[in-house]
Amino acid sequence: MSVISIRNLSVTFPGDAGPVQAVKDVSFDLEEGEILGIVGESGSGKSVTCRAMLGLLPRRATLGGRILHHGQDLTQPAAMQAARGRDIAMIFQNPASHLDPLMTIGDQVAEPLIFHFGMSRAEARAEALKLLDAVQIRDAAGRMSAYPHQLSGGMKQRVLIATALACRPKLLLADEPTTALDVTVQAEILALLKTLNRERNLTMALVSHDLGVIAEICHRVIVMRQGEIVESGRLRDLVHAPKHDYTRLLITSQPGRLPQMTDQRPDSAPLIELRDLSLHFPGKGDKVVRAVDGVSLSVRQGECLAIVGESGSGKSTVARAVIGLNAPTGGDILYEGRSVVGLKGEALTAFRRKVQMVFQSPFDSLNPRMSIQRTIAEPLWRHGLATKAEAMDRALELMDMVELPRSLAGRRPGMLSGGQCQRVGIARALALSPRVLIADEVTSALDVTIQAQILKLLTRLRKEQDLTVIYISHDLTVVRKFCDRVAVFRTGQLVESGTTAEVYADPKAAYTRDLIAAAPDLDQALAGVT
Amino acid sequence: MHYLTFIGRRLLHIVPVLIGISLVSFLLVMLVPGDPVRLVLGPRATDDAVAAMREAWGLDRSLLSQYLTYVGNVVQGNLGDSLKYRLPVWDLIAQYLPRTAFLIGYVLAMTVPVTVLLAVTAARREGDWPDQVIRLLSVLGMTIPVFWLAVIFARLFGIQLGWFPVSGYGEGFLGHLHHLFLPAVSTSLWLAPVLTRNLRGALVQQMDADYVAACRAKGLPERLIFRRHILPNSVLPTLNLLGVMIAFLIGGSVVVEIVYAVPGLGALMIGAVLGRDYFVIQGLTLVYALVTVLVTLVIDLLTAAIDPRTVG
Amino acid sequence: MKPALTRMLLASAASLLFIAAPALADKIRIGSPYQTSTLDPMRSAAAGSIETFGQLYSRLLRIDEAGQLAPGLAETWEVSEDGKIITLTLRDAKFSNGEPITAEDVVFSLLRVRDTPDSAYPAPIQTLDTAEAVDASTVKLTLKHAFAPFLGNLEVFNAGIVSKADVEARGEAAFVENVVTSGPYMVEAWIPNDRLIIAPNPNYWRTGFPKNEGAELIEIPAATTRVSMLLSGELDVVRDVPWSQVAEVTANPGYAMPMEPSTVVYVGLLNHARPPFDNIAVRQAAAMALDTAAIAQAVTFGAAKPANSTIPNTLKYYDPDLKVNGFDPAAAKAMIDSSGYDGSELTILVSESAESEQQAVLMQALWAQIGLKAKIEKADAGTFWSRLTSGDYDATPTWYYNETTDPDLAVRWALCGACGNNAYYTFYANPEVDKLVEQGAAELDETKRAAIYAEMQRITTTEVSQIPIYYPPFANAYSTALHGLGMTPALQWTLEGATLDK
Amino acid sequence: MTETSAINLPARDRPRLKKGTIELAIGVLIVGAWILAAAGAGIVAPADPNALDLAAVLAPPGPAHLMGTDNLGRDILSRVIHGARIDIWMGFIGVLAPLCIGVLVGLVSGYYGGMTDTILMRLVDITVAFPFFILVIAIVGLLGPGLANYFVALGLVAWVAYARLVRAEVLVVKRLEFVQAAKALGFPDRAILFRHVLPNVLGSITIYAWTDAVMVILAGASLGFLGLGAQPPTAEWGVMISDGQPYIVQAWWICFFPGLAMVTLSLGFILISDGLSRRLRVSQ
Repeated sequence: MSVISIRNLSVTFPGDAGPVQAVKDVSFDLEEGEILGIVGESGSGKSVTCRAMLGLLPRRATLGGRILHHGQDLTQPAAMQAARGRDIAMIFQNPASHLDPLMTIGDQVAEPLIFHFGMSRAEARAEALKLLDAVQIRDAAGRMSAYPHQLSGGMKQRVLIATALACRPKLLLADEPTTALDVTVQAEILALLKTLNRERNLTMALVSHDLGVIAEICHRVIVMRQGEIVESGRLRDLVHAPKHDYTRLLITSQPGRLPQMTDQRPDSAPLIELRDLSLHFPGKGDKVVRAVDGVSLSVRQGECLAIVGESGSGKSTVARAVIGLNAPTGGDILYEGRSVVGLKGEALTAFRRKVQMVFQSPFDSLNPRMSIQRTIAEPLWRHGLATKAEAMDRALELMDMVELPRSLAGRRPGMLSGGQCQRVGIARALALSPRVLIADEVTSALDVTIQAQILKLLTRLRKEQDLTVIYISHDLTVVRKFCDRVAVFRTGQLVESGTTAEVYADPKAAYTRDLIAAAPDLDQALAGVT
Repeated sequence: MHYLTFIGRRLLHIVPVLIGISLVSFLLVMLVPGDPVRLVLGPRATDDAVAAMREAWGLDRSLLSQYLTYVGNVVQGNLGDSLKYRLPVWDLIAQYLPRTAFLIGYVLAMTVPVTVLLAVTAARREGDWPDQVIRLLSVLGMTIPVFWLAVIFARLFGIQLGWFPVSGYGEGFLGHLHHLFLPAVSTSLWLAPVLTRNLRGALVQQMDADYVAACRAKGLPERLIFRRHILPNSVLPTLNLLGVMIAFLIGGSVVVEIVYAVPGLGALMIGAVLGRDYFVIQGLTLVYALVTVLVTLVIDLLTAAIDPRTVG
Repeated sequence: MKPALTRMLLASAASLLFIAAPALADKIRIGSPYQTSTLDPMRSAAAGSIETFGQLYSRLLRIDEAGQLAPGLAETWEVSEDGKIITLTLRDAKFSNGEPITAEDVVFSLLRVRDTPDSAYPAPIQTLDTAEAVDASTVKLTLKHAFAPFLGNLEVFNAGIVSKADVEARGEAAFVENVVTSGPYMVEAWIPNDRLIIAPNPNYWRTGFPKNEGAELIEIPAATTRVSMLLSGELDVVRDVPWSQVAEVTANPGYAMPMEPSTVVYVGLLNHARPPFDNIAVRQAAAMALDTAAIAQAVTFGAAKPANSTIPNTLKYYDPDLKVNGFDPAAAKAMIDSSGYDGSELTILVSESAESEQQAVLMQALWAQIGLKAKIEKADAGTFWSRLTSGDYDATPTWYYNETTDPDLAVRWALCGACGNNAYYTFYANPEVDKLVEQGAAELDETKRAAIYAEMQRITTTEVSQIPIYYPPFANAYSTALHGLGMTPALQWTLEGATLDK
Repeated sequence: MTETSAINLPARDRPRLKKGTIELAIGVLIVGAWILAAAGAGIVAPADPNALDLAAVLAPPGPAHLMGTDNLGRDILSRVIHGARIDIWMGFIGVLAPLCIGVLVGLVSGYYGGMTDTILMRLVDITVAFPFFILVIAIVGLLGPGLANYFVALGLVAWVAYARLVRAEVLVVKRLEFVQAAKALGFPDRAILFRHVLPNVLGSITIYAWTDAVMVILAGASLGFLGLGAQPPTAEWGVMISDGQPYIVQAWWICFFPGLAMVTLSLGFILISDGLSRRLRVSQ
């Protein structure tokens, strides 16, 4: 019996250049007790479809088709108002912004109970406490009067889940619920969702860009692209016999299925050495935040070293210290055997030409008010390596190198896709012909298909330019394919390091084992779930 | 506990500000041309008389020595005597502070409910005609000079219709309300639009916030979401602006004080500035600054009470 | 319990609302732009305070309704043959605190004005040599030399009698709280920068006066507000109705504007100390370029009379027939062209009053027609006075008034280069005029005096010590419910004789 | 700005409605018309704004004088048109001077932080503690009336708002990766501040500046009312309104038309500000 039936759903937004159809004629059913995965890249309409099911689209959107739930058409406001919160609930990608910052979490969880079931505040709070327990929040009683900003990301997502479950809904819509979370937390949340599905017979729709995540818990999957469903069916069938080209591309782009891109050079000399490096910052009150604490590590000439860890592990801070954006509070950083800590003036400028960085966010890492050609050219003339005109010419060559069409030269970042922006970032970093390239989560904001392309590009450039790469990532599957050696960080400390093959084959630290286990992987999931 | 440390920190913060203010207010007055003595003694005063008075008041001493005397007195709570009235500055200020405070209180009592009503109406019907009308009115309200409006109001409601007095402070609470009605309305007509625009903007922005979508997903009705979630979150920036505006009004009320002949602190300040009554200017700027700092403090504390994130 | 509490709260709230107002209903409410800045008659010579002093402190003599000198605190007086000794006999009068007013008080009050270093205006009694209390009710004043205007000067605002005992005991505080007065009124409340409330002095020597319950002297700087308050019934009297609103007020049957003559004269001061106005030809051209009739018409709508002499037209010995440097733009242009004026721009300094500003604008336009280029610089009162006194200006339209109808103080202030104020800070200095000033003061014969002052007017007007513009009346508006209130040329309200219909 | 993850469309596809276009268009039209009138005042105005005609004082609006004449017989229409020069100039300089100071302070303070920030922000605290209008009155009152001194006062006082605004924005922008990238690339601070940070904080400053211009003009008019305004015979709207007040019954046109001019120009400014903010989706 289907809990919800979508019939010919279409969603249109008014846009600068006429209306934009975000969802086109989409139909599917959700059967009771199943977990349906909806997968697709950004802009595929998967989130819009999900939000439409709960009437959460902006007012300017126009809706076509029907959403049937127990004989009621939810495109009608009255029917929707009756169903949402009670029968259908939803959790969101960014738990931080989906909680009211001014209200205690106890009250937020209790709120739907008061409204839908007419409970008193005390009753509702008692129930809320049970719910918080049910979503495995430690010290739930103590957390009742906490405010959202006092909780971690994973905790917030659990609170949102508790709120969604408050009225015992039949259907839970989950819109990228783990994308903003660390892998280990992601694994826990996914496990929680799975438990809820099993124990409460809760029907779910899980929207995600990550097939690995879908594979962990979903029974059935819909693949969306450009507002349309391109393919649907059981995941196993889909993976083994994709019918649509796009599905095929999606599957081959899965990190686990990427070709091995490592380039082992075990005997090269160390290029960069971290010696007992510490970065401590003053925190709230008298506390000290030990962002990096006594780390010793060396990066060898020509290798690709991965620095892996979850948020707060200090992996980005280390990278920023290497490049001189953060000053160490202890220890030393050596480049070719010479300390680069506290460099100033000419020496610093010279060092910066040697070590460059590519950043995480494709859009934020480019000045939105500067054309990409200027962006790429700027380092050249600012460092006095070329005149402005020469630099602009050289920028075009660099664009060729990162496979960007020259026709984009005059555009600003806002008019480019994420993948193109990331290529601009790489071209800019390479403009000074550095010897070391630090890549900080460069693919984490990109779709998997684009991620595969960028990794391929980096591999090629690494060979051509003889680059040493420090690759910072939370994604162990990517690291396994791409990096020669790996260093695992946790709360500012180095947990383990070694060649990628060794570490993956035989992780020494428990934490490393947890990380590897938690990483979602399509094939492992398929093997496990069956 | 956190809250107390927060207050303590804010209070400590005030000290250097006050020292800076005393110095600025002193220099402002002393370094500028114009002779207070001539204005006090009247045009017919002889040059000898002028010189004698300058000496008597220590105006011929060095700037530093004058500043030190001034600070010394202020620390003992003595703001000095008015050159013009030969009365303690504090007495003059104490006489007018309640009037200005009452006027501002009146203005706020008039403005805040109207602001909330208009902003909420506009935000809830964003883009519809009530929103358009409210936005247009608020733009108009912001562009009309207060003194012009005041003159017209005095003519219309005071003389033609005879509904309200055009001057004075009145006697007793009701008398104050009656006499200050026109000044308060004239000020409100300018203040309400400023606040309404701000609050409406915040409401509209918050209505798109993610937590609102989450509330809708919980199935809460719009009215409840608005009252319990959107409004508290939107009020913060407007509260801040209100603080700025109160501080502005303490001095900015001078125009209505003059048009409606309700001498308050503003009128005292104008008189002192034009009369070069040094010690009154200094005393007033200090008091103004102190009030501003206190208003800001109160607003900060209110903000902290509403928003747990501020205290940390 | 609860209702009782509520009732109690309500009752206390109500009592707060209706705190009994002091009974001000019967007071005459006078609105004026001028402020009372002090209650000490010695301390100020500025308009506002001047009016106040007159109501609080009796002088030895007073000006009666006909404008003649009449007995004040002094019942009789005698002047010696040579004019140097004046003996006055005091009447039996009391201060507001019930203490008798004695010759000691008189001597103390006069010498205080003359001798205190920062006394605002000692000029009127500068010729006083000694003052002596012969007995409790007889005062003997000895002058340095014969001085015709002296008796008149004893009526001036700062010659009011204060209590010696009280002032010596309390010092400046004597003029702040519980002020002891000798005039028709005493202080009920003084709210600086707002108003002075006065009540009848029960011990006032003129029996039957004051005829009213007192007055509120309310300070209202904004002219339109004063008029609005009058029209809405919040004032009974308004001082300085803007000329533009005179028609509006007089059109209303409830108000009268008698346009009492004043001793005010508007003059264009010229700075003789620097070019171009150090050149008499330029000054004369500047004077002849000004169409004073048109200026009077435009600014005062014809209320003021164009001026022909350097002194006010209400003063004794004013010469109405003097006709020099009359309006003649063609001649003025010719004079400018041949004067050697280099065409450089001059500065018209103006204080922030609408009337002066308009005069400045007209002055600028009329001068432009003869090729005299000027720019206007507006300054607030503080800056205006420091620039004026230091001679940092070329021309400025401004005004002065005279405390008495005798021209002595006026010419010392405005024309005399050797009397301490550089001829109203024009730096005009003609030794002949200076000599005439002293002669006029010492001369006791009326006809001879008249000739001296006529000569003085002729010389200064011809030499353009300053440009006379117009003689305005007082633009005071009175409610028709008021009777007997007016303003004397010496800026004194005839308040004690006024009555207010209920 | 709160982080909104509303719908996962790439930025360029996010439905950016041309909200605010109408406001912007009307605003630009009004302000443009005034600027044109001001620029061509010599041609547009029918008469010399300062030419006196004592034979035609207080003439009501009519064919000879479309907006009537004032008490000195000056043509109001010409004075209003020439007044546009003064008032637009006033709005322009009155905003630009504090804007430049404020932006500089805000940039330096926000970007460098630390001791520089502490000192500058303490200075801001002190300036803020003086009520704005009072300080302007004090400075203008003490230095003497006139536009120049008004600008001095604004420059001394009004920069604070810009400094705070810019600092707050810089604190956000400087964490953005493109600024980090510029640092990592070894660009000099000046280049980072002016080429990378500044252009990205200009949006909200522009929006504020347009509204601020209205404040500047209105506060200037109030100064005129208090006798501290432009020097006579300058045709400045605020002074014209305040000089015309006594004639409000006898000759309403003297203060009505300059008042209307001030309201329309301000309206134009605010509409531009509104339109911009709605287009850039920044709240006021």
